[in-house]
Amino acid sequence: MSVKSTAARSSRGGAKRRGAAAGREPELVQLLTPEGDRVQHSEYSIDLTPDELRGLYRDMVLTRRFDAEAITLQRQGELGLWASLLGQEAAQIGSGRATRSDDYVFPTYREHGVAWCRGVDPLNLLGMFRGVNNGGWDPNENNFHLYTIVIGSQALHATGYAMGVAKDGADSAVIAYFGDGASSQGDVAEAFTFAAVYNAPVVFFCQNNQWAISEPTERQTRVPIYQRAAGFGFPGVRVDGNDVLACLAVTRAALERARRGEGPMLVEAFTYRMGAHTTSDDATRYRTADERAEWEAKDPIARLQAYLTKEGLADDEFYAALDAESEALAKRVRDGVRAMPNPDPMAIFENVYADGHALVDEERAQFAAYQASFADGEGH
Amino acid sequence: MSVKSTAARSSRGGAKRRGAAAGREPELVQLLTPEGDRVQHSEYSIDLTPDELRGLYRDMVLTRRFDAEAITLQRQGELGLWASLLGQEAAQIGSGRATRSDDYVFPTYREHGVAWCRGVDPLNLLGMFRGVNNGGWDPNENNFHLYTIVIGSQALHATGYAMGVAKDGADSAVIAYFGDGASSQGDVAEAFTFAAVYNAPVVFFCQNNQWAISEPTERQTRVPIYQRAAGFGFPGVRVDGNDVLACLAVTRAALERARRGEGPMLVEAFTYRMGAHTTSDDATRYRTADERAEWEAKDPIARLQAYLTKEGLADDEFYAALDAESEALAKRVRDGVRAMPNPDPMAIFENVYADGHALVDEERAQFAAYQASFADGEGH
Amino acid sequence: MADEKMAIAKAINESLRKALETDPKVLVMGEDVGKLGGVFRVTDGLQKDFGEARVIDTPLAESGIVGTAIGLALRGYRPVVEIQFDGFVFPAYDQIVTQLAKMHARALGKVKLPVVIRIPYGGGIGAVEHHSESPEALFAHVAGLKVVSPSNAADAYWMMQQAIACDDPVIYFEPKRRYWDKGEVDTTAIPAPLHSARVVREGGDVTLAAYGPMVKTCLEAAAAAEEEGKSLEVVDMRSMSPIDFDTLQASVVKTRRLVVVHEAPVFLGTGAEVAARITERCFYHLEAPVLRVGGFHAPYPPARLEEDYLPGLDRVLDAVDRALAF
Amino acid sequence: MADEKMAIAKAINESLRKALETDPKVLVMGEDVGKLGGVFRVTDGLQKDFGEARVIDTPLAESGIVGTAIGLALRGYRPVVEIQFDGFVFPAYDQIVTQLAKMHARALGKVKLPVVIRIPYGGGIGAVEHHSESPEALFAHVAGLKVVSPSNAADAYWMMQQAIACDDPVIYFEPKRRYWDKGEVDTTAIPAPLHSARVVREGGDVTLAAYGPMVKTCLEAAAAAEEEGKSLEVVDMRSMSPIDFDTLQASVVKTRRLVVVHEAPVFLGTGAEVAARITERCFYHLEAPVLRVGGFHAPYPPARLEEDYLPGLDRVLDAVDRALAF
Ligand SMILES: Cc1ncc(C[n+]2csc(CCOP(=O)(O)OP(=O)(O)O)c2C)c(N)n1
Ligand SMILES: Cc1ncc(C[n+]2csc(CCOP(=O)(O)OP(=O)(O)O)c2C)c(N)n1
Ligand SMILES: [Mg+2]
Ligand SMILES: [Mg+2]
Repeated sequence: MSVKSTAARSSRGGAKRRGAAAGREPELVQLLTPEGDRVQHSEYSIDLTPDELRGLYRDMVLTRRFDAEAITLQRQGELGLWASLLGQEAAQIGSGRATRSDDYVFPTYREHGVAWCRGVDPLNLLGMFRGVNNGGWDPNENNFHLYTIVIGSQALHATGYAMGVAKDGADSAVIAYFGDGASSQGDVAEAFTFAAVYNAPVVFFCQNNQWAISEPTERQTRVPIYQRAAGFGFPGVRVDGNDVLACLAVTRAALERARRGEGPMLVEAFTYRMGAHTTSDDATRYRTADERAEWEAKDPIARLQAYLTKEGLADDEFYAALDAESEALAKRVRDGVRAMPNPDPMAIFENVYADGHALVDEERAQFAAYQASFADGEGH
Repeated sequence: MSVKSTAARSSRGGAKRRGAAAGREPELVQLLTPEGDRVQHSEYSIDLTPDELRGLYRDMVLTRRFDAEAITLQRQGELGLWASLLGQEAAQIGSGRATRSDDYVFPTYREHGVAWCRGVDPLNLLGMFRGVNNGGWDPNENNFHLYTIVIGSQALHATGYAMGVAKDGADSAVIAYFGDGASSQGDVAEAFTFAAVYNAPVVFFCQNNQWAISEPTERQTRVPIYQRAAGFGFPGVRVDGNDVLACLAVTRAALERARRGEGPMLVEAFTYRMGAHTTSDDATRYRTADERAEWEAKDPIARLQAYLTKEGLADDEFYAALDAESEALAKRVRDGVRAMPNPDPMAIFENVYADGHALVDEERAQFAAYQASFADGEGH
Repeated sequence: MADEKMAIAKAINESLRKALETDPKVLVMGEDVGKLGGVFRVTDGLQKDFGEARVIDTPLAESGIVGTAIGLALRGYRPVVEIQFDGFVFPAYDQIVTQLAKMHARALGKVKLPVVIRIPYGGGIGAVEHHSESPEALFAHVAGLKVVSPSNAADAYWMMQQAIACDDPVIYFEPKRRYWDKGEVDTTAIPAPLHSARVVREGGDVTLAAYGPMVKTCLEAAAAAEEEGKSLEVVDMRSMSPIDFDTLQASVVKTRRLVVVHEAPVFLGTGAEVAARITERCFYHLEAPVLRVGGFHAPYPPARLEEDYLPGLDRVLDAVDRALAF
Repeated sequence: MADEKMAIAKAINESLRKALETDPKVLVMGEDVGKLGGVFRVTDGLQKDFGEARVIDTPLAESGIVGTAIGLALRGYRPVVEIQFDGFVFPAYDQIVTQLAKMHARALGKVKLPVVIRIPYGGGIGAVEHHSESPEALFAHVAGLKVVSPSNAADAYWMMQQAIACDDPVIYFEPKRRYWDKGEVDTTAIPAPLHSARVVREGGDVTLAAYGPMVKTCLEAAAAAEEEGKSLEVVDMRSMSPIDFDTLQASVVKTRRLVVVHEAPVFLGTGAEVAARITERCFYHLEAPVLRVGGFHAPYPPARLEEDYLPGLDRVLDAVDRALAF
C-alpha cells in the first residue's frame, strides 16, 4: 500500500525554503518565444489571422502608451497615484481578448489592459486615481467590474457571480484577476473552495509579476502558484505571461472549459512588473537593475513585433499609423483628465444608499446649510 | 512541452461535482485493519510493546467512557452542551500519544482524547460546557491550548507558535487540530501559507469525520483534503483515522519531520463522527442509519481489542480492571461536575485585561454597589 | 392567512418562504440552512420545497458566504444569508464593511446590493462562548449598511419582507432567545416603515428605548414599575441604522427622561449615540441625563454568569430610579 | 539623546528600534516592513540592523499576520504588527476581536497577549479608497483591547514604548497625515501614563476634545478663536480605550461646554461615548449639549472631496459657536 501524497513528492523532491520557483522552474505554456519565434504546444494552440495579430499588437502598444501617459499625468500632479501595468500587457491583452462580451470580468486595480479589451474608456479608469471618484464606470455596461483595492476580495465576487451565471443556465464565463501577493489571502482560498464545490464557471487569472510591492513571490509561496488549484480539485496551468498568444490561447481554453460546465480553472501568468508598484513606490529599494534587465529581454511587445516583422505582417505604414493613434490617445487622455471637474461636495452624500437613509438626509441638509452659511458671509 | 498541471490530471480524470471522495477513494495509511489484523506499510511503521498497545487501548476506552459520562451529564442538566468525540478515539489518542511533552497542541472543541494524552484533567474540560468558564485550564501546564470555537482560528495560532519555536532554536513541534469543515476557512489556508513560507515546525491534523454539523465533506471540497497541502508546498497524507496505530505512526513521523526542520505537514485522519454534532444536534435529520452502521464496523476500539485478543495481549483481568477504572473515572467526573461551584458574579470583570483598564474598574465598582444594594434591601 | 399566532422563528421562516415564492431571484444561503433547516430551524423545510439551487448549504467560510452573495447580487439575485451565530460574523466583516457596504457608492449608484444578512444574536440561551453576542454597533457605525432587529413575530415577518425588498444591504439581527415567543402575525396588514420606531407602551414618567430581545424586558419593567406607581413609556427602536430619532424625541419631550437598554456593551454601544443625539435635540427638555443599561466592558461571560451580565428587569428599574432621582 | 527634534514617523521608528534593542522578544511584522521599511518608512532600517528573524516581511494576509502574532505571543514573544493602511485591518478583524481580545479572559488570566497592532489611519493625504479611514470606534467598543493614538512626536515615541511594555493587546493608531510633523522628543523623560488625557492648551469658554490628527486642527482652531476673543481649552485624549473621563470632566466642569472632534464618522464614533458619559457626569455643569464634529455617515470620499469631508478649522469653530449659542 503506498501513500497517496502528491505533496510529499513535490515537496520532498526538492522544494527549498526559499521556493522551488527560484530553483527548478516548472515549464510554462509558450507559443511565442522572446525572440519572436512561434512554437507549438501539445495542449494549447492558436491560429490567428494577420489582422488579429496586428490587433493584439495594437492593443498592447496603445495600452502601454496610455499607461505611460498616466504616469506622466501623475508626475504633473493631475493624478494622485497610478498603478502601472508596464510589462504585463501580454497577460492582460491576451486574457482580455479571450473574453466574450457576455463574460464578466473582475479586475484588481492594475487591469488597464483588460479594461481596454472590454471597451471601457481609459479616461474612466483615471477618475479614481485622480481622486474624483472611487470607481467611475458602470460595471454592467461592459461587464467589467469596478477596480477592487482590498486584495483578494473580488475573487469571491467573481465566484458568486459565476454561481449566478450557472443558476441562470447561461453559458457565459467569469474571470477574476489577482496578483501573486493576493494568493496568500484567505478570500482567494475561499473563492477556490466555493468555485470548486459549486463547479462555478470562473477562471482565476493570477498575474504573477514576481512582486507584491517589495515582497518577492517566495514570501507568499514555496511552490508555483498554479499548483495551488489541484488541492481544491480543479486544474491549474502556468503560462508565459509575456506571450500574448499563449495568454490568449490558455485563457480562451479555460473560459471555454467553464462554459462547458467543467468548472473553475487557475491560470498563472508568469510575468514581471517592470515599473514600481505604483507611482508612490521606489522599487530600487528592494530589487536589482539586473533583474529588471533580464525581464526586459522578454518584453511582450518587442516579441510580437519581432514576429510580425519576421513574418512580414506589418509594415512601416502600420507602425506609423499606430504611432499616430497612440499619440492621439495620449492627447485625448491628457486633455480629458485636465478637463475632469472636481465633484460637487454634496456628492459625498449621494449613493450611500440606494433606498435612502434618514441620517444621510439629515447630514446632507446640515452640510448644505453649513456651506450656505459661507456664501451668506455668516461663517468664519 | 507539456503542461505542468497535476490538477488537470486529478480533476479531469474523473472528479465529479459531488466529490471524488464519494467515488474513487484514495488509499490511506493503515496498520491495523477493521478486523484487527496488523498490516505493513512501506513508509510508515510502528513497533509497540504489549504495554504500549494496552496503553493505547486503555486511553481510548477511558476517553470513550468519559465522553459517555459527559453526554449523560448534559442530559441531566449538569452541562449546557457537549461535543462528543465518539468514533474519533483512535485519531485523537494516536496523534495525542505521538506528541512529546515539550510539543504544543492547539485543539478545537472536540479534542477530549488529545487532552487526555496531554494530562489535562478531564474535569477541567467540562468547565466551559457547564458554563462556569470559557476555558478552565492553564495552557502552559500541559502545553495544551484552550479549546477554540471559532472554526479554523487556532491553525494560525499554532503556526505562529511554531514560528516562535523555530526562532528559539528548540526542537519541539506544534500540532494544530481542525475538522473537515474548517478546511474551508480562509484562516486555515493562511496558516498553510505562513507555515510553508517560514518552514514552521507545525503539523496540521485534520480529523475528517465526514460531517460539519449537517454538511457532508463534499460541501467543503471535491478532492480529498490531504491533497490541499501540495499546492502550498508541503506534504499531505491520509491516514485511517480509526486505526490508532496508523494515527500514532503517521503523526509521529510528521512531528519528527517538523523537528528536523523540514517544515509543516498535513495529516488527514479519515474517521467518522458517530454521534450528533453536539448534544444540541439531531443527526437523524440529515444522515442515514446505514451510514452510521457502516462506520460502526470500523470502530477504533473494537479493532484494537480484536488485535489484543488475537495476539493474546490482554486477558479478562485486564479488561475487568479497565472496566473498574472507567467507572471510577466516570464517578469522579460526575461528582466533580456536580461539585463545581458557580462562579462569583464579580468574575465577569476579572482578567478582561492583564494590566487593568479604568472602565472595567468603574463598571466593577458600580456593579458591586448595585449588588450590595440588594443585600441592603434597597433594591427592587 | 391573516392574524395567526406564530413564534418569531416561524414568522421569519414564513417570511422567507413568501419571498422565495414571490421572487425567483431570492436565495437563502448559509451553513446548515438546507436539510437541517438551520441550527434554530428558521429555514426549516425551505430546501425541501425550493430546492438546493435556491436554498444553499455553503462551505464553512463566512467571508466566502458574504463575498459570493455579493457576486450573486451583482448578477441580479437577492441573497438572504445566514450567519449561524453572532460571534461568527467576524470572518465576514471585511467583505461586509469594505465591499458590501461601499460598493453601491463606489459604483456611483450603478450597482445595487440587495443582500440581507440574518444574524441570530444576543444571550440568554445558556450557550458557550461566541454564541451570545450583540455586535450591532459594529455594523451601525458603518455607512452603507442598514441595521434592524425585530422584537416580536409580526415585526419579524414584515421587517424580513421589507429587508428583502430593500435595495440596500440590511443586517437583520434576530433575537435568538425570543425565537419561541409567539405573537399575532397579520400577513395581510400594511406594515410600518422598516426604519420607524414604535411606542409599544405609553407612559409619562420615563421613556425606555430598546430593540430586539430587550423590548420584552422593558415591557416587563414597565409593568413592574406601574405597580410602584411609575408610568414608563416603552419605545421599540426596531432599527439601529438609521435610528428613528423623531419618535424618540417626541417621547422624551413628553417624559423628559430616557433610559436606553441593550444587551451590547454600553461603551460605544448604540445607546451612546441615542444619548448624544437626544441630548442635543432635547437639551432643554431633559430633567436627567440619558442613562444607559447594557452589557459590561468585558467578554460575554460563561453561561452561569449571564443572568448577572445581561440587563434584566432590576437593572432597568434601577436606572429608572436613578433617572427619576435627578 | 534627550530633546531631539523628530518627525512622528521617525519617533515611532526610534521607539521600535529601542524596543528591539532592549528586549530580544520584541518582533516587528507586517507587509513590506523589511527591506522597504514600510510604505511610510516607519520601519526603515530595522530589518537591516536586527535581521529577518526579528523584522519580518509577512505574506499578504492580515488575518494570518495577527493570527500568527497571537501564536508568537503565546510562545513568549512581543510582536509589533503593522497593518499597512486603516482600510486593510478588516481581514484581521476576526482574529483581533474573537481571539486577541478575548484570549486572556478565556484563559482566566493564564496567558498574556502583548501584541501591538500599528495602524496608520485617517485621511488628508490624497489617497485612493481604503487608505484614509478612522475605524477606532470599531476597536474601542471591544473589551480586551486597548486603543491609543498619539498626536505628536514625543507621545508617538513614548506611547509606543508603553504599548510594547503593556501585557495587553494595544491598537496603536498612527496619524498618518502628521507623520512628518516634527516635535521635541525627550527620550529620557518620564512619560505620562499611556491612557491619560492631557490638556494641551488651557482655556475657559469651551473645551475641545480630540486625539491623533485632530489635535493639531483643534489647536489651530483655538488659536483662531483667540483672535475672536474666545478662549478654548484643548484636551488631547490620547487614549480611546480606556478614555480618561476624569481629565475631560475636570475641563468641562471649568468650561461648561464641550465639542468632541474626530475624523471618524460621528454616528457611533468615540464622540458619542464622550458625549453620553460626560453628560452623565456633568449634567448640571453643561450649558450646552456636547457637540460632535466628525466624518459623515458616508464612505470616505475620493481625494478631491476630502477637504469637505474632514473636520477642519471652520467646522470646529462652527460647532464652538453653536455650543456658545446655547
Ligand atoms: C487587504 C489588503 N492589504 C494590503 C493592501 C496594500 N497593498 C496594495 S497592493 C499590495 C501588493 C499586491 O501584490 P499583488 O497581489 O502581487 O498584486 P500587484 O500589485 O503585484 O499587481 C498591497 C500589499 C491592500 N490593498 N489590501
Ligand atoms: C467561524 C465559525 N463559523 C461557524 C461556527 C459554528 N460551527 C461550530 S462547529 C461547526 C462545524 C465544524 O465542522 P468541522 O470543522 O468538520 O468539525 P467537527 O465539528 O466535525 O469536529 C460549525 C459550523 C463556528 N464555530 N465558527
Ligand atoms: Mg504582484
Ligand atoms: Mg467534521
